[in-house]
Amino acid sequence: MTVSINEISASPGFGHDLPPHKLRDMLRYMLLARALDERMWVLNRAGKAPFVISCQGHEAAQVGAAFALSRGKDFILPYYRGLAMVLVMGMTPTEVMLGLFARATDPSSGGRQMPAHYGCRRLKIVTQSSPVGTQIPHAVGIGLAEKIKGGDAIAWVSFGEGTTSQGDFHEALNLTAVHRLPVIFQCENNEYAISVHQRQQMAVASVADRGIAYGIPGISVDGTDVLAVYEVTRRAVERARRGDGPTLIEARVVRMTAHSSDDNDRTYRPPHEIALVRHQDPIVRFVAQLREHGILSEADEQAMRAEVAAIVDQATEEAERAPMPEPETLYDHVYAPPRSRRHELRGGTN
Amino acid sequence: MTVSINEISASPGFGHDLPPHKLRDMLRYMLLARALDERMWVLNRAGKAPFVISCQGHEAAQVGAAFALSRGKDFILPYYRGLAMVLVMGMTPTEVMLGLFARATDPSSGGRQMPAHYGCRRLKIVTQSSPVGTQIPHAVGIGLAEKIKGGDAIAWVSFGEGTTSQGDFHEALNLTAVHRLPVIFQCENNEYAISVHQRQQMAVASVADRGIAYGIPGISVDGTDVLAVYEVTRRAVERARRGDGPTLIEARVVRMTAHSSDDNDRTYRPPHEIALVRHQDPIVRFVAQLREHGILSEADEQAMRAEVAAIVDQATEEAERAPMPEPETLYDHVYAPPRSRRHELRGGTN
Amino acid sequence: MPEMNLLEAIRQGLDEMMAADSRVFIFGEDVGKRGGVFRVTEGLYDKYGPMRVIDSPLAESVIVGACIGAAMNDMLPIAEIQFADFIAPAFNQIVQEAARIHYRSNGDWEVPLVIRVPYGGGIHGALYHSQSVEAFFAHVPGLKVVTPSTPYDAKGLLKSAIEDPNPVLFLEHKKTYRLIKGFVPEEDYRVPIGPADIKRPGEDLSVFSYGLMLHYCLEAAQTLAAEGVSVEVIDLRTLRPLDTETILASVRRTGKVLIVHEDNLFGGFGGEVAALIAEHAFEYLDGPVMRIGGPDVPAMPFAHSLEAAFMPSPASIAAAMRRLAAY
Amino acid sequence: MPEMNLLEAIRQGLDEMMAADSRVFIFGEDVGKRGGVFRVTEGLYDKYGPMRVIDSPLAESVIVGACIGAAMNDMLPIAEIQFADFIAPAFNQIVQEAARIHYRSNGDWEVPLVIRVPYGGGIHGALYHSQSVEAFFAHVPGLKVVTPSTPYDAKGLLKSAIEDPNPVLFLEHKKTYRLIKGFVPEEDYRVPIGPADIKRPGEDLSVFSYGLMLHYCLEAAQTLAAEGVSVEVIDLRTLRPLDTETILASVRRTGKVLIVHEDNLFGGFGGEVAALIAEHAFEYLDGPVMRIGGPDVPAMPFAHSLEAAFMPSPASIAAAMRRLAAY
Ligand SMILES: Cc1ncc(C[n+]2csc(CCOP(=O)(O)OP(=O)(O)O)c2C)c(N)n1
Ligand SMILES: Cc1ncc(C[n+]2csc(CCOP(=O)(O)OP(=O)(O)O)c2C)c(N)n1
Ligand SMILES: [Mg+2]
Ligand SMILES: [Mg+2]
Repeated sequence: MTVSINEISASPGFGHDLPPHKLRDMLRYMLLARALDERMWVLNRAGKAPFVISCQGHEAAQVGAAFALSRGKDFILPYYRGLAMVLVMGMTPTEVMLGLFARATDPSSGGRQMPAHYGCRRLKIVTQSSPVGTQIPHAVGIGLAEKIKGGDAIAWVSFGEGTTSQGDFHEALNLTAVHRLPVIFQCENNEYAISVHQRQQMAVASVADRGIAYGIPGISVDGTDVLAVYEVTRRAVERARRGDGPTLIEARVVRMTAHSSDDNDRTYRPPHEIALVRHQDPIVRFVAQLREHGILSEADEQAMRAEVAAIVDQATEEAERAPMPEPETLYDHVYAPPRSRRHELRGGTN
Repeated sequence: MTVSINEISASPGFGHDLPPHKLRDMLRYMLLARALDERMWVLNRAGKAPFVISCQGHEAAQVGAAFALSRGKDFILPYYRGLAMVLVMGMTPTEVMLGLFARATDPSSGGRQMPAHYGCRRLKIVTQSSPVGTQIPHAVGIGLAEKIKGGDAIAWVSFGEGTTSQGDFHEALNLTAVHRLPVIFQCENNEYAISVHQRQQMAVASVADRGIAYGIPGISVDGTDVLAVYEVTRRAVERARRGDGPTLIEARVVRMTAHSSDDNDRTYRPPHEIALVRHQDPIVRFVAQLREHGILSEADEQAMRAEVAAIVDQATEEAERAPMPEPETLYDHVYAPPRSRRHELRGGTN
Repeated sequence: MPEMNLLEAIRQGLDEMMAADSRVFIFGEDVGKRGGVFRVTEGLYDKYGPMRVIDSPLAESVIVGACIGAAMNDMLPIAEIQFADFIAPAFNQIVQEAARIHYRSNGDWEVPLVIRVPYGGGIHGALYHSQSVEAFFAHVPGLKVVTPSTPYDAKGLLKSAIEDPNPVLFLEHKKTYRLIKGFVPEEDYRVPIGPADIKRPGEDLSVFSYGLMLHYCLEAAQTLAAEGVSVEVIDLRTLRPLDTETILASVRRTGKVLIVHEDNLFGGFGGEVAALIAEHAFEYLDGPVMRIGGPDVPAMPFAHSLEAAFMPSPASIAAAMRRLAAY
Repeated sequence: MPEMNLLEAIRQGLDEMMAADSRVFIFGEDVGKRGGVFRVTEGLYDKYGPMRVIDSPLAESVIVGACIGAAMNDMLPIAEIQFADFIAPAFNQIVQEAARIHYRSNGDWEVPLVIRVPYGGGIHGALYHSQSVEAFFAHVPGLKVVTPSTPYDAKGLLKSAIEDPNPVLFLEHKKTYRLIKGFVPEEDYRVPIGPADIKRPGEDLSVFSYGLMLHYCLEAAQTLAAEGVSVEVIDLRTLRPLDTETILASVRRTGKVLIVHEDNLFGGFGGEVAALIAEHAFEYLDGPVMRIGGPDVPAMPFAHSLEAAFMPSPASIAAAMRRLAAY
């Protein structure tokens, strides 16, 4: 059931069904995510942002997937490296920076959570926590609800390869398979869980192999190839909407930074590997592809980079100016009030 | 990696390396387990035993495995259907009945646990609880300790197919594979978890398929064929002692009774299936095989059954006569006392 | 008003809510054809079908986790944990997820989830089918914890729990299922989550309890009445949010306190009740704040002799009442 | 006597015990080459190798579960849970297995297991890297729960924990790791599990605390001393089994009680301490049994403004002391 990337690459011409402006849009989101992420590290080094955890190296895996999903309709449960995903889904750079600075108007948590714990009900980005893997059962429950209601939204959930060691991963995939629920599981395999290499994490070469245990198709794809990820996700989306059930996608990515700003990966990662990672940059790769196919001129690229830099500047400034949460708000939202939007019974005789 | 039973049956002549007296011994344990189990139901109906949970239909899977293990050396973690396994490992019928009656001298728990929660340190039967699946990580830890110490004991652990849905199953198998630990996982698949059929439990046909997710060989075997189970377990034991790591064995068995004496399986099991189960009795099958190969005469069988019946009578009487735990003992053994056998530091300079 | 036992009252509550709102569904082990191992959901599978009364795989973490997801996708899920003893695998999903989602999203997301949990002992369930788990969860902000002890309260609180936009742990004492009977109105009603209930008014001492022990306390109060001591018995009913006002008001009147639960004493829920009283009604106290709880052993053993030694009894409760009255 | 911080004292304790007994090994996430995310195990991987300092998969249930198994196969495992907030997936293995194995086997099996757990906030860790979890586990018979607050105690208690034949939850407050320094003897010593420690003797009121808050209490006591109030500060050190005698003896002397912890108040550990006092030292009380705890919100937020609002402070503790002294 494991489908290799070669098979995917053998599909229709470059860009699949995507017109050139969409392809450029993809690149734009990748550049935006990267620029925001890099800025966060700068702010961290400058003592302005206490914590950063990166998307760098994962952008293609997320943008590729995002372009195959239906924004505002499908539910997204992206783990803490999901910056590029939430940008495509509609979170603004300013909103992202409000989270970094823990401002009152941070849409994810109002400054309550660490940065990169995304959530926004309006955008169907489901609130994320820190304990890894807990979001996977939530995605399954969203799919179950959809099946009960007869809807056709999909739940897309992401997590690292280390997280597949958690029991919740197993329980969730198993349940999804039993009911053929519309869920897409994207494992972003960057070979490390903080300092623990995949070899210490599992005895299989590919997370996609884990699908077989549940009767779920497992597909391993080069996650630095945005179009390959787009294509496998598009097929998974089709499958899910048809009612044929879930897909497990392993996107092989690179972690281009330390685990987080609290980590120092030179204590466990060989220097040559750290050097190598730079050569697997998904953005460099996509730029080259677009250039080669005449979809992106040098001038286009420069303009795009300039635009993105300006956006990041503006987002940073806006977010820095925003107010901190008031201390008294500590006590807000412990419980949802009765008679909230979910309260009234619907239908029936009561 | 899934090996079907056909391949196993293609191995050396009947009985493999087992001499006739061992084969008869196997049958004897199966008959003993069955007779004890049946007596428990009689005692339950008579109001003398408040709770029974059966091994009936699982005897071959356990006796086959037990004969491939090294008694007193290997660690056994048998779930609540493991009566035949613990008998082979040295628990006496009287001891089993002491557990049924919750007597003070019950070796498993002194009457503290429900019947069939076996344990006995002397016999290396590791104490079992009711939450399903928790024993699987323990088996892995025993294997890990063995590897650290450089020993060559094996941990054998059993559980039902329903239990493979638990996160602990997944986490345990994964860890075992990473370190190639000497553990044998025996899933006794009787197609039901109380009332929930395997179809509702998982979307795969065989639990053996789950091995692939970890890089563990998964073998499905007819668990009503004692010799087939013996042979796959023997190979798994060899593999583990060689240091090649774990094996996942699915023994396909039948649940010949309701889930327990608190259950009524006619509420969820079709009548024809209940009728059919009787025809898959592993004991009937093994008797026929032994008869066919001239290893067991009709008289042998009669004698064996008579012997077993007498043992069960005696065990029941002895156990019934044994005293109940004294109420004050409620407070014993909450904590192990300091300076117990594990207390003294070993080696080193301290 | 028909009389029924506590189990039937819960079943009726489930049935009426499922009929009233198509978003309500039940998810748990053996809840379908089998109708649950205690028969609480009996008949609902036939009535509402396999997509609203769903047999889950044997995996408590995903039972709760999937219900959280469904709740965030506009459903009103009811998770059943087969025995309280088996809720531990779902601890992460309940405590770190269900309880914190509303808070961590700054009020953006809600988890309208009910987790039904049969708990408690005295039913010969041994170490792993007798446990009380309320202390673990009543400590967790973001959760509500409900412990009905009569059929009327059980049905009324269940409906409130299903309508509540927050995660509610609904604890059903197994021994009360068939033992405790009472009248339940034909018409629709609610018992609100929060308020305690004075099950027996009295003047000399205040006794706080819930679940099975509430009934033992009532029995003991009856005994004491014959001895001329007037005992007020208050059913806490909801442990979180706790009705501190009713508790303190009673203590201010009687000046003497006994708290009773089946769960082991040390670190149990009674400590919180005692602490609130010792801080906020200190000046009214005429005697030590007494507690009765299960013994501090890991769990309730199987053997009759040991189980009996574990369970607080109407007699041991009456004895404590007497000591307190005499203080 | 060398001075060191609490983290170094723990590391030294681990090192010496590993050197002393080949059965001791460490199992947890990133404990190997990385030396743990807090660097507690730094250097041990190089010294003892990959079979005694083992990087586990990212799976807390099997971290604890496998250590239980290893403990039953004659080893002395030390499990590390990376943050207390992530102990929830292991709740089942800790509470239902580790804590109950000795009891359920009628004393036949033992689980000599230490679970090291960095906990607590004030380190800008947000909702999921700041939690206190002691109340959940101190309620569980069969477990021991230890909360050292000084380098001396940390090292001495760690050694006792490793030698204890029972499962011990060893809670290390993250903010004390580098903040709290103290002298630690060169020679081998133990601090026994159980006894509380009077960290500052006093006459007017008794304050009970542990972990980071203990230090805030000492600071506040210092302030009060300048105001002429003599505060006794007792470090509980072990929460289970609790040193009830030392607690009650102090209360009998001072008649006034303040209990302080960082964990949220309702259902927190302080309730048990207050309840014990309100029952067993009632006659000696000269004022309400006061408690200070974290606010009852799901967890400690990230924003500085909110984190500061959450944490009890030396000032808020001193204020409570003043009120109590004036009572
Ligand atoms: C339950 C739990 N345990 C431990 C942690 C600490 N932790 C945070 S991220 C991480 C590694 C995650 O690795 P992986 O799943 O591969 O994702 P990656 O960061 O590599 O993208 C760990 C151990 C956690 N957040 N949750
Ligand atoms: C964690 C947990 N959840 C629920 C139960 C209740 N329960 C006891 S046995 C059982 C079914 C087990 O099925 P399976 O693993 O297939 O074993 P079988 O009884 O069929 O041999 C259930 C749900 C339990 N013991 N533990
Ligand atoms: Mg990773
Ligand atoms: Mg089964």
